[in-house]
Amino acid sequence: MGFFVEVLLSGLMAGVLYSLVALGFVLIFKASGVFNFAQGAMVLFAALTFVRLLDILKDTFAPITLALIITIAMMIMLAMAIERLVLRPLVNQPGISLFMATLGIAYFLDGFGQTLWGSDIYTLDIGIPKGSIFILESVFEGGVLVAKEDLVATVIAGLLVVTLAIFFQKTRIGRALRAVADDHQAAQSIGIPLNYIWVIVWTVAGLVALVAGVIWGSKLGVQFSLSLIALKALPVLILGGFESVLGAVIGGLIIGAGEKLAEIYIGPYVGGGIEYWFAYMLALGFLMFRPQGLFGEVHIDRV
Amino acid sequence: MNDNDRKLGPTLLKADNISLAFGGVKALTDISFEVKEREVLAIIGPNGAGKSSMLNVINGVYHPNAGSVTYKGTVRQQMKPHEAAKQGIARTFQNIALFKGMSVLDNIMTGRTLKMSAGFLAQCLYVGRARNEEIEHRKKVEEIIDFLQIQSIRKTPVGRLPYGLQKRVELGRALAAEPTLLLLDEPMAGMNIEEKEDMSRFILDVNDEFGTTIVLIEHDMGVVMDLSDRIVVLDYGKKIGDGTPAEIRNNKEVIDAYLGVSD
Amino acid sequence: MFYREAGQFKTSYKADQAVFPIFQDKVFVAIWLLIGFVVIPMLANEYVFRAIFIPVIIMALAAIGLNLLVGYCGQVSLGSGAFMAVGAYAAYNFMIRIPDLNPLICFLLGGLSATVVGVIFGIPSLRIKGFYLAVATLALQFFTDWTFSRIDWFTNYTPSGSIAVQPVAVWGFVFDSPIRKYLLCLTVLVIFTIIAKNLVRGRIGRAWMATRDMDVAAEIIGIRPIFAKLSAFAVSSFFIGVAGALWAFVHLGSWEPLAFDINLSFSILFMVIIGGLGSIVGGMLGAAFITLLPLFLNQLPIWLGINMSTAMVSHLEYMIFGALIIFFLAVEPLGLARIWQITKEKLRLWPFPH
Amino acid sequence: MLDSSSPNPRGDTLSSLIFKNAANRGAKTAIREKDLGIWQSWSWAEVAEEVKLLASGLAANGYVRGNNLAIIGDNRPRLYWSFAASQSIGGVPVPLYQDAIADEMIYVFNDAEIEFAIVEDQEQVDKLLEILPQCEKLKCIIYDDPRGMRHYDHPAVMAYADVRELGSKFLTEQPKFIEDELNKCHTDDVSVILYTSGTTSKPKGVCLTHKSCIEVAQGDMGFDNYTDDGEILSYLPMAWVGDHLFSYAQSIVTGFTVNCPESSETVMIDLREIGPTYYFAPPRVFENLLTQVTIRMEDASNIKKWLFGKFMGVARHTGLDIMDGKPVSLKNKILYGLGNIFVYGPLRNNLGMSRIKVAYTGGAAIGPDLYSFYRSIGINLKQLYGQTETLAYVCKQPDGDARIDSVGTPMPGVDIKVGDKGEILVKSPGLLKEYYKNPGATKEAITAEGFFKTGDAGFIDQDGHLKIIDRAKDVGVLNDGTMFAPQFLENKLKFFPFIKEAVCFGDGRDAVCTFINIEMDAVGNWAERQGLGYSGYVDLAGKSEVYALLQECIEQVNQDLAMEDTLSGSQIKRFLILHKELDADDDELTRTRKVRRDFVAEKYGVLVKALYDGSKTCFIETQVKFEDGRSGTISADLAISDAKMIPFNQGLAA
Repeated sequence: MGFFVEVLLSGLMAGVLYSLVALGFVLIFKASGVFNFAQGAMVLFAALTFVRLLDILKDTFAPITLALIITIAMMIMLAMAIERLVLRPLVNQPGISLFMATLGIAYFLDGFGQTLWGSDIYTLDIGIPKGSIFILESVFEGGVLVAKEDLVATVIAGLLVVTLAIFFQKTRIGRALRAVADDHQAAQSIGIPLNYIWVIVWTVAGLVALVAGVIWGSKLGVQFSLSLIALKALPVLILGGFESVLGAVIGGLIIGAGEKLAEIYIGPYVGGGIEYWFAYMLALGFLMFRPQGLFGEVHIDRV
Repeated sequence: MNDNDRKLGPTLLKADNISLAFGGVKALTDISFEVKEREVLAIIGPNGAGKSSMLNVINGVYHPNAGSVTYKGTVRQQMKPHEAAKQGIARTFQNIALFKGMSVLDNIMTGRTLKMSAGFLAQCLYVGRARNEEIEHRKKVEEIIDFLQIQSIRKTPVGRLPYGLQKRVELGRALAAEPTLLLLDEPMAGMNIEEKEDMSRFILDVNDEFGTTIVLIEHDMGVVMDLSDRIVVLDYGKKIGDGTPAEIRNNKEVIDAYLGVSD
Repeated sequence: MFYREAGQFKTSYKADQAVFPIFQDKVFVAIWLLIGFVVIPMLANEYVFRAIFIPVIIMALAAIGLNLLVGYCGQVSLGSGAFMAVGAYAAYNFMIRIPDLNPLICFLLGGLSATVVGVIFGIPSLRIKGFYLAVATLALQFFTDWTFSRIDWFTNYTPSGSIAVQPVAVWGFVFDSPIRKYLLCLTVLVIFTIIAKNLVRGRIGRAWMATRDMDVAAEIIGIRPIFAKLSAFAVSSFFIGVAGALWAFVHLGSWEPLAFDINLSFSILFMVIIGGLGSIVGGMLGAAFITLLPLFLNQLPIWLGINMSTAMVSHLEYMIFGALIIFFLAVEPLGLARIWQITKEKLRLWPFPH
Repeated sequence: MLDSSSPNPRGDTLSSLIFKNAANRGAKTAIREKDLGIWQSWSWAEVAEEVKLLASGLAANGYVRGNNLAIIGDNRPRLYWSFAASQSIGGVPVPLYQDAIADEMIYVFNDAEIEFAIVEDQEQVDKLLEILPQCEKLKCIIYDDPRGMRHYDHPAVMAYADVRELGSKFLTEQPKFIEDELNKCHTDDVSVILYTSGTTSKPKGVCLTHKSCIEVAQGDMGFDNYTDDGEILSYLPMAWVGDHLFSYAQSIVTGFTVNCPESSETVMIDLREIGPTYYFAPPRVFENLLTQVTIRMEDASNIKKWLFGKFMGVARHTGLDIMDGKPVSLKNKILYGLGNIFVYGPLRNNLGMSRIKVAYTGGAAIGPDLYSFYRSIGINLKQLYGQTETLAYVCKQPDGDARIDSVGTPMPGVDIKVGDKGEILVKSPGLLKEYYKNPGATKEAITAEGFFKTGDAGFIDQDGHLKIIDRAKDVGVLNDGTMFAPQFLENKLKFFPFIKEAVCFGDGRDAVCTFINIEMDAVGNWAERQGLGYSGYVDLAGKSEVYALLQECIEQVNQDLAMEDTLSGSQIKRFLILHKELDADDDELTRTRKVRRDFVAEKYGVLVKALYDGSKTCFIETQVKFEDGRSGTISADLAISDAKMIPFNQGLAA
């Protein structure tokens, strides 16, 4: 039983990170209807920028803070550039074109990041404690082994999700973003410039990517494969619904836990490695019963 | 009008106590009416009265929560739209639902889908039945194009056409199926007087030349009174009137609910 | 400018519904066929066949296949790589497990296997739409990646997991030289193009397009969505599956599961989008563009005499590729086929602008 | 080729020639109609069969030798066959303009004692049923298109298909009937009666014989080398002599193919599809086409504009010579060849004129620019001259010797004299037999020596070319004795793309003044480019900018006039722009769109008065009929503007 909980917990903690990436998708999809495939590339780009800046600035008085500020600035610039160079020229194009454009962004960012910062594997250490501890010793015999960094990551991710939830529910900009999601024209008519909102959304998505990148990077090292975690986040999206922040969180947890458990308990019978696709199959099976995702809205076709 | 020499046939369609609700919101409550063969029946009522929902129930887009529809003597609770099409029910839509990426010709040609039967392999090779069928049905479609006088636009993508013509093409697509029952959802919405007159003529001609039974929703009372043999009035999902244009014009409840307030 | 349509009137529906009703277009197509089957084989060298013509042709086949699904039927799929893989591995298994089976039959059986998989994975399209469906098709991609690398039966228990095959031989004729391979692929492409064109201009094609443009209206007309969508998945996967078999047997010769990964899926989707949704010729143009662009970008520094590390070249290539995609989508979202169509229209109307 | 069952094709009547064609070139396409999206075709053999069936059907319904048959509708194969059907059993077809008003129709029906009418569709049937009470003899209305006719149970109305069916029954009973009837027809019999839309009097029925039709068609065929593989598009009214000669008689005699457009809206598309080899159009059509070309080129990219301008320049100085077969320098030949690839060829193609061997215009004067434009881009456009009464067979421009200021040389068999007041007198194989039941008019029109008085003033120059100045009766004098040829001035004005119609006054007055109708398309386009907003025709016509534009045009005409001795005194002094388009429905134009000058002068008397009394503006209210038959009034305050007049022979200096 302890082992099961241990697997479950590690799955859930991985799931939190999936949620984080999925959150970036959701934000952008909600506000602009763009299915942003470049979210993974943004994670890589943010992490790469941050880790390399950290290296460059290591002799200054506050390397982490400085690197963070500069990285954030870069993510804002990136959001602005995307709004100006991609979204604006492509406004009113069908969703598939915009999706393809984000694939273009992904290619560009992957190339750009590595051209700028190199393509080696960089270790990222921002003081997140390493090592593992036993928890819940009182409940299970022998307790449950968890990695400290996973715990920290979970806490950070959790905080970020709460922050975003508050941001969306309580702040003026957050409400504006929701208005955009509901009705572009209505949003414009209440005087919120759409372009401005796009920049904000992409910036926020960039910051989420930065957090995800830093956490994953410190765990696995900053490397090209970070770009691929976007693919991990996709099943989370179909499970949770493209437009639901809560869905992204819960979907991430389900996927994270599900694939770990499946790998451990089913994997051995079919040759292992099912982590690779299990999330998708889980999501797909789920979709067949709830096509709009966990928290998506049912659309009635009016004719 | 040639009402006098037109013989209405037996009942083609009968709606019995239809009720429909969307998540607690009642769209239709206990609606019953019948349509005779070769009749032109108009359904009128203010916006949100449930007119479109009624059409959607008839051709199977919505499934009523209670009640049944009897069509050609067969009672049914539920039916898929494509099954309705097979039974000879065709319709047009309030907001034009043409296939934007296709030409006028192809749009109307889709209306003949159910009449085509060439096998897959023949279609791959475009030989035998597949090709003969295309030609045979093209001829039918051309007759409709001729009927609706849209010869000059037959190869134009429908997206490029003005609104009035799109409505006409949509009617053409519905006619292509050679329907027994034609449902028209606001066929004249957004048209100018001239276009309305044309469309009215087409509708009467369809009824007259092909003997098609027509159920239509329309807001323009002048048009409704001219076109229809009988009128059903809905208000807030309930039927408040059913009779000839003359009867409806003098129905107090209808006047209060609808005619009085609208033009 | 070159069109002289006055006097080209049609006295039968057969002539009016011809694929190329205009005489000049017929000539134009004939010239292209002549170039493809006679001129190129006379002029091109082995490298050009191997690096350019063969991959472009096979990819064009795959792109046409995907375009049937995405462009004509409106169902977005990110699983083309998987269908190619199914086609390739199935063809391989038919070949090694049924002795003396004609390789061309094996390719077709490979395509049919892809069809079966395509129909199964097309079932979700009946319930889900748009990007949900696109992501769902990724499931197939990952599932096949895993299947062919983890289930050794499919690779006939080769220790490395990679497969190597002999040159294709049909009735004693061996397609071993690039020029022979080229002609084989071109012939397949021509045949499949004709089939694709026949399908899209007939009832099935109209059913697909109707489903794409307005599925509710299509159903009310009597087009069953299950039929339209699954048939699109079936035909599309068949095309892609055959392309996969050709890719593996004719182009690669030896391959491992990675050859059909998600990047291939994206590439084919790019071909369709850049080439032009809902256009057969678009698939070909897109395939040529997306296949040649990296080659071109790769060669550019050499031509310009700039010394650069390969990593750097590869990164720059990514950047430029990405930027070009965006640029393209912004300039002509309807793709190369649209540009082609506009050019043709301009030539027909010349000297008038409209 | 003759089989025993087919009537003996003697070949001296039009109807028998059809059967001869059926025997000689039976499989060749005789006629096509764009219907249901494609060009439905009938071979000569099929046409002969159809004619036979229809003729028998008519006979079965009581149509007998000597009956006239009214034919009303667009150009349709079955209506053309009606001509032949009636002719083959000794009847006479009488085509009517389908847009003729009820009074005109009633007049013709009664004048020609019409009992049978074949019409195109419901619209015509309704029209005839409406006038039926006033047409004493009319007893049978046959319609071609059954659309909407389901509930017509009027005893006089029957379907073409039913008549044909009846005919086939009739034929089984009397298989030799048609043959016998054909043999009874004589080449000197009247083959058709074409009613002229008189500008002043009631319409007169011009009786033409088989013989004249056949001889004229043969003359034309020899003159311009028509062959039986030619194609023409028949889109002009069937009641008009040009169409009857060209689409009916000529087709039968030569054996070329007639193509009927799908509808009046699709004529230009159909023209492009067919790409006729022989083409006839009044100057108005050529003018509209050129206007379209100009307007469409306005929006072209600069490169295209440059290319177009450049090569049109080449065409201007070389094209005419090439068309006329004159020697041209090698450089110009090459330039013209390039132009042919880049501009003229595509242009001809877009106009549907790539295959044209010869194109004609006539019926009105054609502007020199217009005329040379078409000739210079390689379209062999020629003028011809003729009237209904001469079966349009008087003069044609010969190949290689086409001049803008002449209507060509006399056709074979034509004799021309110049009479009083310069009136042209013609003796032609196409000369009418008589005016139907109107010996007085016949006598008045034909001199004792057998010459027809054309009513046109003109002269024959030293090269034998005929030049027309004006209607003889219209030529007038100003108070100072200067000669005033109104139509000549009006034509000069109408050559400007901005001017649709002009009406000049001056006879018996001190100076020339004119009404102008603007060409809405061209002026509207011009206004848009100037950034000039307008709400409609009346508004646009009243704009001072438009007045200024037209003043320029008029002053240019004055400049031209100043160059010519006799006409320099008749320069235009004042003008106004009319607030409405002159319209045949308001009787201001004839059905062939000629201005009824006297009627207009009377109707707009106030305006004419204002032109001459020096007023700056004038208020006018006019009754108009709309297309749907309703009528209403439009009113406007019209401005009157002065134009600069140029002294004689200073035209160049100015």
